Amino acid sequence: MQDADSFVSGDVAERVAAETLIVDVDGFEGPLDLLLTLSRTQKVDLRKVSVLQLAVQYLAFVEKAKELRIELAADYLVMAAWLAFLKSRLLLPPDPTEEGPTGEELAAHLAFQLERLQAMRDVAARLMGRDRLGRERFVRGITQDVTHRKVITYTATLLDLMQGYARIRTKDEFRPFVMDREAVLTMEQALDNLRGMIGFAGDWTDLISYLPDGWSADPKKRRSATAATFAATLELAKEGRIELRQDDTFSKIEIRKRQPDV
Amino acid sequence: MSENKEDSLFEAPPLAEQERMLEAILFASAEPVSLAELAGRMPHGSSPSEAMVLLQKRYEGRGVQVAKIGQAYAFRTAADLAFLMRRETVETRKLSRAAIETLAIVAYHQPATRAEIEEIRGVAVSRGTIDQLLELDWIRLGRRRQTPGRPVTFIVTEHFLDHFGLESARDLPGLKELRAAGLLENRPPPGTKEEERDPGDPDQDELFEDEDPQEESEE
Amino acid sequence: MSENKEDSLFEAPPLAEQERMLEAILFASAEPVSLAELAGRMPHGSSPSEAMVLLQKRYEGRGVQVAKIGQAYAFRTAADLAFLMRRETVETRKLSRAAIETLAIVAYHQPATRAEIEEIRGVAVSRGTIDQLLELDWIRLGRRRQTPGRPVTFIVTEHFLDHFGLESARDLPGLKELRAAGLLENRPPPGTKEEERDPGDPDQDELFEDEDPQEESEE
Repeated sequence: MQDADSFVSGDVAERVAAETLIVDVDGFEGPLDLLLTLSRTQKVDLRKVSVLQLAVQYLAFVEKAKELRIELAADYLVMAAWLAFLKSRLLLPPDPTEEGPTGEELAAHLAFQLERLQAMRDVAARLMGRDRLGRERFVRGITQDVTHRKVITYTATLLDLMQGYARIRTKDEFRPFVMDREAVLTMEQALDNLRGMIGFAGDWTDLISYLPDGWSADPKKRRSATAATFAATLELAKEGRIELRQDDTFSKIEIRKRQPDV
Repeated sequence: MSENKEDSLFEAPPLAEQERMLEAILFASAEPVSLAELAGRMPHGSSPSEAMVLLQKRYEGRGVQVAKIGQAYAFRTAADLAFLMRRETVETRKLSRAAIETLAIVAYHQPATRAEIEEIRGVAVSRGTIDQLLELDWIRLGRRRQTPGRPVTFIVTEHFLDHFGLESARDLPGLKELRAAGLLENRPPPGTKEEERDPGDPDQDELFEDEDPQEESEE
Repeated sequence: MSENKEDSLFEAPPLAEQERMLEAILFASAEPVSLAELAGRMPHGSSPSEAMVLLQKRYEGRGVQVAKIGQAYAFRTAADLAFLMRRETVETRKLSRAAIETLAIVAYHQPATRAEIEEIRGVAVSRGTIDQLLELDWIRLGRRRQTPGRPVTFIVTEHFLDHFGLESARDLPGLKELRAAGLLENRPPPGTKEEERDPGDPDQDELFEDEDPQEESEE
């Protein structure tokens, strides 16, 4: 905690300093920057800076700015309010019942922030003062680009080749289902075929005899044609145009034109 | 440094120092630098030509050399190290499926026209695929087919045989063998005579031997 | 005999020759070249790190010098010869105070979030400031902080190290003193709940203490 004397004795000087600062208010990068500048007037190591004194300086600055009708940014006023609070905490004896950090803790943190900001400014200056590329140290003026050439070699193994061929041929073997349509008689075709002939089928006739021309020799075609024709007869029977009969299991299926009801 | 500079107003820096300066200037300059220019840039009284002799000697046999280009000087990569400035990345890629299949068809059915390849693959063959195989020197142009339009045919090359470790295209395994190797998983459709499809059969033998492409266009 | 032949095929060039190669490669590039890249460009079996020791020694005190930047190397002119280089001097846009401070904060506190930069400076960081530093390629995005909101962090680049003549972030001027003074700690303001803040920063230790800071920051 600060003793009252030093704070009172510094008062006048600080007010003067604050007035000179006022002119430059736009030059500060926020309240922390201003506080750091104020702290320099204490001419002490930042570790020993009197935060109470600093708070008073800052509040004086804000007061002065108000008098001069200078509009301060909101964060300056927020800082002022906070410092006023801190000041009261630092001046009043600590209330043991009160929650939260003590004034000393808050002050110590503010001092830490100031010291840290100053430290960053110092190292920033050291950094910028180094032998820099393009100022003190220079890169090679005539560079030689590496010519990148990408050589792509394609590989395939005999296995790849064989698998590739097998893939094609396998695909081929699926094809009969499409290609062999020639060997398939559709029900529509069978129906067309039957409809043309049924008018003449007055008597029971074997279904097989209705197979279209050229569909009874080749077993594959015959199978398909028989199935399609049979399905077609069922369709026609449903339509009521023909009658179907089979005497026994596996015996021949016979059809005839439906007889007009007697 | 500033002291150095002041000194130089009255007295030329030692030759060794001048050599350092030359070295730095030549290094950083974007263009070859002439002796006159060097003299202009170096402290008063310097003798760039003398320092240059030292510098050239210093870099003799090094990875970079002081080269005289016209009346100017510059560092240049030593000629024997030029290969370091080229970077070849060899990338091995698998041949695309389309290319493999096209190659396989040519190998099994050669000489094959583009139309035949497309018919067998069931899809169009892109110009790029054929070009790639030609470029790889795995296929080449065979005789033109003596059919309308006289289409070009493709056959496999010696290089192809080499690459795949084959003595001749006839050594390619037939369908039966492919099937035995489990490469053809599907059962043959009923009624297919395996021999018909086997490139090892006598007909196909002819195809590979016969220079006349006519015969083998059935399929 | 045949073994001999094989040996010579895979034998690395003599160290002196490797040194020449290093010299040529580094001379040809304005950008630092990493050991890994050097190894990739030099003949199989070369040991660029060994040859680099020789090369660095050779150029000690010369007009150009081998600079180590992170895990990479580059030739740079000796700083004491800057006065000869007025022609090459790059006029850089003057950085604002905000940019300079932000850069220093990122360098010394990295990885640093925008909130941390703002806390240290006591003012908001304008978008333009960060953008300018990113554009100069002096800072880049690091890993996201594993805290609520997963804020992005900033770290300095290899280009930054190169520009300021630093081998690694560990060589930042005054770093040790700042650490010792506790000025690089992320000290929470009194009264803040501890758990809301980042508990320690393992990333920072990595960046400053690890032997291999480059690798660490890889995403």
